[in-house]
Amino acid sequence: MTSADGLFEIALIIALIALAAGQILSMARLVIGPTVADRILALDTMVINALGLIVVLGIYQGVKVYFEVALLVAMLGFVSTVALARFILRGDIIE
Amino acid sequence: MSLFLLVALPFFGALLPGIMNSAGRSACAGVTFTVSLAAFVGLLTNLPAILAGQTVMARIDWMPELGLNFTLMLDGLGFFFALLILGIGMLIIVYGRNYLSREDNMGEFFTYLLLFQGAMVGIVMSDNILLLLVFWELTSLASFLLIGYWKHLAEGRQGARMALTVTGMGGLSMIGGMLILGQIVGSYDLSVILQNREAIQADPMFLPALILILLGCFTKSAQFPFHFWLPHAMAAPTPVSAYLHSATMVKAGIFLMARMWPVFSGTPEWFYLVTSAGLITMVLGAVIALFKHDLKSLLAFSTVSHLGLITMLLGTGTAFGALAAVFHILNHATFKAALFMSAGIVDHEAHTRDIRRLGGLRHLMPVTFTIATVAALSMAGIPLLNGFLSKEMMLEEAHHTVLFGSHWLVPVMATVGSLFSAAYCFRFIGHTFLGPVRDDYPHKPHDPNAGMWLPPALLAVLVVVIGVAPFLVQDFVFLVAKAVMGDAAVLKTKYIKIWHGLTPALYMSLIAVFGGLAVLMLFKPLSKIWETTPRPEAKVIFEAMIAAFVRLSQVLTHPLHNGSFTRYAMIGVIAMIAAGYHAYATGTVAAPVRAIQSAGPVPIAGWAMLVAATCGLVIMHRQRLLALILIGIVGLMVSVGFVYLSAPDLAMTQFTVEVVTIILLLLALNFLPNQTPVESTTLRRTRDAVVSVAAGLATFGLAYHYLLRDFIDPSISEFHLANSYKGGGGTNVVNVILVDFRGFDTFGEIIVLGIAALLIYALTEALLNGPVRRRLLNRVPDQPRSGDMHPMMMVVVTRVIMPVVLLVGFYIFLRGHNEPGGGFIAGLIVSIAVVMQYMASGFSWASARLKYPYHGVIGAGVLVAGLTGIGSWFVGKPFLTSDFTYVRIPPFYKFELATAALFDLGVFLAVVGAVMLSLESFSRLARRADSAENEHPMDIDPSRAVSAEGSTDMKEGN
Amino acid sequence: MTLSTIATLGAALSLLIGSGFVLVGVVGLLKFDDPMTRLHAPTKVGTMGIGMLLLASLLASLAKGEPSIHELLIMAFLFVTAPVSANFIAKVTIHRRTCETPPAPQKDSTWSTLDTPDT
Amino acid sequence: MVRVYNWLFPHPLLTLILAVVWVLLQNDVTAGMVVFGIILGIIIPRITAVWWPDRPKSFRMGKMFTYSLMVLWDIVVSNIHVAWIVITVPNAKLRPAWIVIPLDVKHPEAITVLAGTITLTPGTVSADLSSQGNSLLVHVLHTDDPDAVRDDIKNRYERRLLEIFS
Amino acid sequence: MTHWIILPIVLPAFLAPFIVLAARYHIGIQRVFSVAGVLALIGLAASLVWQVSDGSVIYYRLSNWAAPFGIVLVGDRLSTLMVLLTAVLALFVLLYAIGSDWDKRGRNFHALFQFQLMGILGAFLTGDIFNLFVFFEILLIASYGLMIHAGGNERLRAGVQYVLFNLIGSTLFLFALGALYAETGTLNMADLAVRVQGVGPEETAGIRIAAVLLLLVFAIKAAVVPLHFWLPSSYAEAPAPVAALFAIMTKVGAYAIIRVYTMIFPPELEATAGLFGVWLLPAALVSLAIGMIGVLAARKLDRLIAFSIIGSMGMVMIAISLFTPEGIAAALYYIVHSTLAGAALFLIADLVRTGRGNLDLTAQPPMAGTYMTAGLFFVGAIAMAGLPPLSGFLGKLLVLDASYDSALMVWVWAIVLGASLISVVGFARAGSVVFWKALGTPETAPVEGTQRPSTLSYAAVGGLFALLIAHTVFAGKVHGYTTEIAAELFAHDTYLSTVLDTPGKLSDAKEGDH
Amino acid sequence: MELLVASAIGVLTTAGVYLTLRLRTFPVILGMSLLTYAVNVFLFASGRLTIGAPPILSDGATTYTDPLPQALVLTAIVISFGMTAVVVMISLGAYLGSDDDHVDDPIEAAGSEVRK
Ligand code: NA
Ligand code: NA
Repeated sequence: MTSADGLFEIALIIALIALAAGQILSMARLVIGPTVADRILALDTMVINALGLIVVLGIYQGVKVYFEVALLVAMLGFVSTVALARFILRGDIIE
Repeated sequence: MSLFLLVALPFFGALLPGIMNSAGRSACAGVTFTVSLAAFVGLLTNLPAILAGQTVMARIDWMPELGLNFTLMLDGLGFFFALLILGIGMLIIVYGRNYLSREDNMGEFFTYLLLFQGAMVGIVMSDNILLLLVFWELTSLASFLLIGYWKHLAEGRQGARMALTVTGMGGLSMIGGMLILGQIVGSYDLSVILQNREAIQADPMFLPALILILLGCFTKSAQFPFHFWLPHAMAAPTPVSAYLHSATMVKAGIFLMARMWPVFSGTPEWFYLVTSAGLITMVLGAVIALFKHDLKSLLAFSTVSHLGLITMLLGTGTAFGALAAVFHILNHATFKAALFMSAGIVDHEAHTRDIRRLGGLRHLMPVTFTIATVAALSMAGIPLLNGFLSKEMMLEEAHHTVLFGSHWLVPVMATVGSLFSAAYCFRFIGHTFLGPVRDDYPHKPHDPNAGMWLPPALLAVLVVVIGVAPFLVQDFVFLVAKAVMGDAAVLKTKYIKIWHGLTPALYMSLIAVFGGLAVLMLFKPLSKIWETTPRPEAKVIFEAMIAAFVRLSQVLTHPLHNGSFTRYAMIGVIAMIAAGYHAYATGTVAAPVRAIQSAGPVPIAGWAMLVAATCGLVIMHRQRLLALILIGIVGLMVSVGFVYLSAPDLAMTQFTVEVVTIILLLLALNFLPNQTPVESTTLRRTRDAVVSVAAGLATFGLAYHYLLRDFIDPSISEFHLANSYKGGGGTNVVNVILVDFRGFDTFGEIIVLGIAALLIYALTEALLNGPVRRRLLNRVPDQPRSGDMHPMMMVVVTRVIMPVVLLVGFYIFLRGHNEPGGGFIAGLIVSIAVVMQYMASGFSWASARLKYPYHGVIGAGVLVAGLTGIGSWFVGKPFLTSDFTYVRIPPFYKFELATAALFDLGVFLAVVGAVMLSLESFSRLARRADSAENEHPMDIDPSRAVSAEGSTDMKEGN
Repeated sequence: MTLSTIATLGAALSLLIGSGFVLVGVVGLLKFDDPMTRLHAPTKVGTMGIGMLLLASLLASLAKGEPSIHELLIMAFLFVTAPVSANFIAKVTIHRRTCETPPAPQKDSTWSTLDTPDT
Repeated sequence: MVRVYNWLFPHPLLTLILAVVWVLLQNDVTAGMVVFGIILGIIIPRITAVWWPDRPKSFRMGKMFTYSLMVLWDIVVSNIHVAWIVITVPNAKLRPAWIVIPLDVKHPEAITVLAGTITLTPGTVSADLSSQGNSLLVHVLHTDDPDAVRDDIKNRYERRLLEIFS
Repeated sequence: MTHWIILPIVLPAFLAPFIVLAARYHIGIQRVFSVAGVLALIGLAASLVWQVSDGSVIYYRLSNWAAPFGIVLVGDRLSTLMVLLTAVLALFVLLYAIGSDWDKRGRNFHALFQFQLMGILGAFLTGDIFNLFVFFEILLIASYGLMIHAGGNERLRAGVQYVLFNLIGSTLFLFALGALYAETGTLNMADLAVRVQGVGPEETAGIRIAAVLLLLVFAIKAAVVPLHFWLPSSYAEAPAPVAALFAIMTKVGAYAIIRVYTMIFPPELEATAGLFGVWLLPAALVSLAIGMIGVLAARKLDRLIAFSIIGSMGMVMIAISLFTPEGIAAALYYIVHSTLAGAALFLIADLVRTGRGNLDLTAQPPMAGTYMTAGLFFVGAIAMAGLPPLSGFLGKLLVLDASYDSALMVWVWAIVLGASLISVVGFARAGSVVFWKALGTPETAPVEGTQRPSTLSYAAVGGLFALLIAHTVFAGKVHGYTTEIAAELFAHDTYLSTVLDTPGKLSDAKEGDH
Repeated sequence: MELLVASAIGVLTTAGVYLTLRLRTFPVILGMSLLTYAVNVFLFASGRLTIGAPPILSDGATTYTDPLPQALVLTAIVISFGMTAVVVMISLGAYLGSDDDHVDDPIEAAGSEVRK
């Protein structure tokens, strides 16, 4: 193992911890609120963080097939955010 | 005639009266009579064999494994009873034809009567005790119908139910007794059982069997303390009473005691139980009968009393007692049937049966008077009538019987019983027929037509003939008595004669007759005392008991099944935890064999998130939208967990399902309250929490247990891993399992989805066409609504990414066999892409562009998947057998063509159809009547204003 | 230094930068005291953070000798969808009046979110 | 020939996007993949054509490309800027502001790209559109001079978009 | 390999989407196809029964993978009997639904009906425990649809509870399956039976928990107290033909218990010894008691019948939980009986509803068609209360006889006989109030919407009774057959060897069957 | 790792059961969803836990996680999705008809014929 690999390994672990911490902080915002917009925002942030987490996990575990998962999260993650927001705005999310 | 035919005749005959009903009342009665007559004649054809001392047998196997067979036997006893049943039955039919009025449905009546007749004949001819039980219960049912024949009378309905309840109870306990008996002997055939006296009496189960069977006999024969039902059965039309309570129904219990006499009698248990029950019944019935003012009630209690007499005789267990019993059965049948019919005539003519309103009928109805007097005197035990003969024998037997160590108990009781018996007989004659003619009868009585009096007259003649010339029936009675006793006892003397000399029995008899006269003289004061004496009214007690049982059952049932799902769930969960714990506690646990894998910060953080979101959800579940957000996070964390634990397919599915679920729940929440109010008490919440924690600990323990242990044998999935590529043509083993190894599960799974969608659609339709429609149309939003229904950014972005999403869906679909993905996920992706359009541009705009009938898409999906399965049949392989091949078409790289892909296409279609149909149904509910059909995808579009100056306001019109 | 080493180092750097931005984003999410300002933090910094993480993934696969570019696709999706999410959340804030009331538009009468004929 | 082209490529940009996405998805640039991507790029637009009734008539792809690069650069720069604000500026000293941007672009696509650009560039969020679509409401995280931000947006982004979607 | 055995599953699976696709708006065509499908099912089922009547086992490898790697269908005497019973029941229920126009009162009745059949038949035929779960879900979700068919608020509210309770059940099923797989590493029932033998005495807790959880799942389906609460309201509120069809659903639970606890966890298995004897029989006894007490307590006819179903399942479970060949034979005989009787009673209740508009057990003026309906009710009540001469009585005798050697014999007998009495009283009260008391009640104008039931409705009930009578008359034959089934279940070598020794795709041995 | 997964199952079950015992349909449905998560994870865990070895056959890999439970969980997810949709719809229908979203049906307690 070269020093670059070692560095990379450390960076990976730091990234994972940062992402995990990010999730926890976002969760805190979700719990605190206080407005519903904050909560939706927190969820949205957590989805994107989760995407990051999946990407980094893929690198960390050396598994490429997690790509599809990340792709799906990127592509569809906003749908639930939009749906929740639409619910607040209009009640009917499909009208 | 074959015994089968004999038993079957009344049953098949029972089909006729209903058919003949329209042909007239006489035709109806005629056909019934003919059936009975045919059976009677058929019975008589067996007389020579019976007289020769033979037992006629017939057998058809019914349930040989159980030992329940159609085994019939006709011996003296059976013949005797059959003769009574059919003979008196014919008389009753004639009588009934004349008795019933035009309003009464004669077809129905005679149908029931024949059913009853058949059941009775069946009882007395059964060789198999289980078969006997069948007929036994059938008599209960048929009598229920007969007693309740006048359905408009409350007394009739109550009497019928009471009779059914009491005799039904006896019948059920008899089932127990008979089964025990059969188990002891190893056969349910009477002919075998009767040969096993010693074995039965020595068995420890003898007493239970005896008690259970006697319960059946006592209830049926109205023995104390089950005597109370019989008088209330008098609400039935008189022909029914005359039939059931003289010769048939109530005699069934007596018959059975006689039938089982060889194996039961001679034991102290039998003696004490049967004799004392009979004795008490005899006295009690006689005393009550005296004070009854209703003619039929009087007769009913007299029946109770006489049945007690017979029971007592059987209980003594001596040959002489049995002989007396048999003889009295015969005599009682004759005079009692005649008496009932006479009472019926009086009722029919005078329109009352109340003795207090009668008297002097001797002058108005001489024929009836004669018949009734002969029969009543016989019942009173007056010499030269048949009742005298058997009563003498009874008293003789009583004289010799020592009960509870006392020599005088039985004789004195027997005399008292006879005394009261004489008294009510005299009262029957005196207060009904003698005395001056009154002018206040409800209806002016006169003798009826011959059709009504001939049947009792015939019986009266029998009463006299037997009374005067007992030797005529003596041999027959002996024959029957021998059949009763079998090998259990030997009849020594011939006793049936009118004069025996000055025996104790004669003195007792004299005391009874003159005492009876004296009691009648004192009737008025005695009656006053009787009326003022408080005594339990059986009917009231019975009704109260039943009411109490019903109330008890309601108390047990309704609070328990009170519609509280929360309680049901709670009980269910507790049961699951308890059963699981019991299984665990009674099992063994060895040390773990797998090492714990260490967890880094990421899993711990993920775990913390999951737990936090879950706990947050529990704490804040009352804010429903927030709860949805939190459950979204739980789902997200589970998805990430699946990624971490090497399950990309699961993660993708979980994530996409999560999105669709949130959309779905939001669509529903739109109609539901946004808050959950606080309704449960702290105590209740604490209780729920305790149960929940127990459940959580249980699943935690179970999961942890398995995670640290190995399979007992290597998993079958090793085969899947090894053969997925070779045999399934795919490298994504999960997908190969889904579409190939376990494709059948997937086939089922898409059907579940399809059904879900169909159901949701059907329910939406039902709601939209039902009373809810109005409510939906007038729905007022429960929160302020913003402007801009279809925001521009959303519309533009969704339309841009939709083709791309479709492309990705296609990619995921294609890759599924080798990489994470597959038809299901692709279906969800495509569905979400379409739903995005719905959300962005609205329902009407989007559905105007999506003309696929989702029903069809689901159907097509299921059919495609199914046809792929069937396709394998054509190459001789089982359903869903996959095949695949690699092809090369330049410039493409190697392509895999797999039938599994076709199957997956079916999955894809079904998923798309199902998701879309469901979501569409939900959104259809939300469409209010005034929802404008938007012709543009977005509300605000400055370019429209530029291109077409003027009407740019595309806002919703409300 | 081989290409692989450079890529590895680059990936490590990208990871650190990316996760740094992610952290800054959520810190902003927690720190700011107004819903509208909070909206800035994650939707922006997130793009950069995730972008760098994806770059790291790209470089890492390059380092392993299996070049991969599909990470770009994820980035593209995020770029397209993130503004929509932000737009909707902002609309919610405006609709719920949980922020300072925005000034009136210059050309039109009001903002579309507040343009509610049924209130 | 033109008709054939139009039939094949009702939306050439989309066809291109799809083909590129396909190749990216495969993570493997081979001739086969490209051809297949183009085939899909022809089929899918035909399926989805009903969804875009009023597409902008012209679209300058080259300019869009340079625009994208510029935005990318802006994102990077602003990211650092905003990160700095997040870390250093206390809430009390933060000066958020609403700005109203009167729009000259009229095409929904153009407005959307503008709004998206504004949101993607840290420090600004496009929050709402006016009731007739003629103004864009933008929230700025921290600024002393809202008008300058507005002018910057109009000059730097909207002007270019007007050219792209002409 | 012939495809007979899969046809009962595939046929409705195709028919249902076909009806949805082609005949969504044509009730007449739907009816024709639906009836034709069920007739075909009866034919198929009869042929299956005939094929296994010699004791052989039909076996079908789905996707051609050999057990235990793929899913297999297995037809033995037990499963084919249940298939035949279902198909025959379905015919009369369907005829009733058509005769009474119930199928017109909401969408998709026939499609859901076919799916329901598919689920039930699949559950009987599958040889794979997870596939059993899938078929349970199919039959459940179809039953949800049928239960709320035609809507109405009471029905929907009852439906919510029905669905929710079954969701708990499905969750439990998955827990049980997870535990089972975690312990054994297989899902095929025959393979499970073999592998479970290898559980050593040193660690039995895992397999015991798995076995018990699975039993509870089936007990929910079989409505064993205290897991029966879902039944009364759902059966009472379900449309009559649906409730009648549901009479077979409780039997699915009973079937699964018989199958799993004679084959995988037989009574003689050391690892799971002493697990069910302690409480299953008592629970069954309580079920019988609760059911029949409920009959007495009921204030509406439909709930009365629903409780009688609980009681009859109690009888079935008493016989099963003896876990002796005699007990199983008795249980199977009783299963056939109570399915037919229960179904008929629900249909009769609907005749009453049709005639007088409600099912309250109160005196009301005579209804349209009262005589015919009363007669049918009388027969149905006799059957359900276990009075002679119908098969309920014979079944009761069989159960009592089989329990003679049980340690709880006194309890069994006392409760069976006592419960019979209670049910007799309950049915007599109900019948007397509904049919007899009516004649003493002054006539009023007929309630709006009431009518004389159609001839086809009567014929459907009559058909069920004809079957019941045949079940009585040929009781010896049927019981002989169920005795053979029971013997086969306790000596299941043929089953195991057929399933486990037949090679499939990529098996080492060559395929020998085609 | 095992402890985390097992305790997550336990926590999800606890919350699921608690919400299932609530009085209104919406929380009960949420409770069911949590129970579904719990059981899906449990079923998944029945194949034991493996990190970084997805069941996608590739040339270099020698160990794979157990694919079978994953396939089972997929089936279970799909089925419970259908079930959730159905129960949501039915309870919505029940609510719309009576303006009452209690899961308990107390009318029945009063003797079942009161409900008219
Ligand atoms: Na709401
Ligand atoms: Na920005």
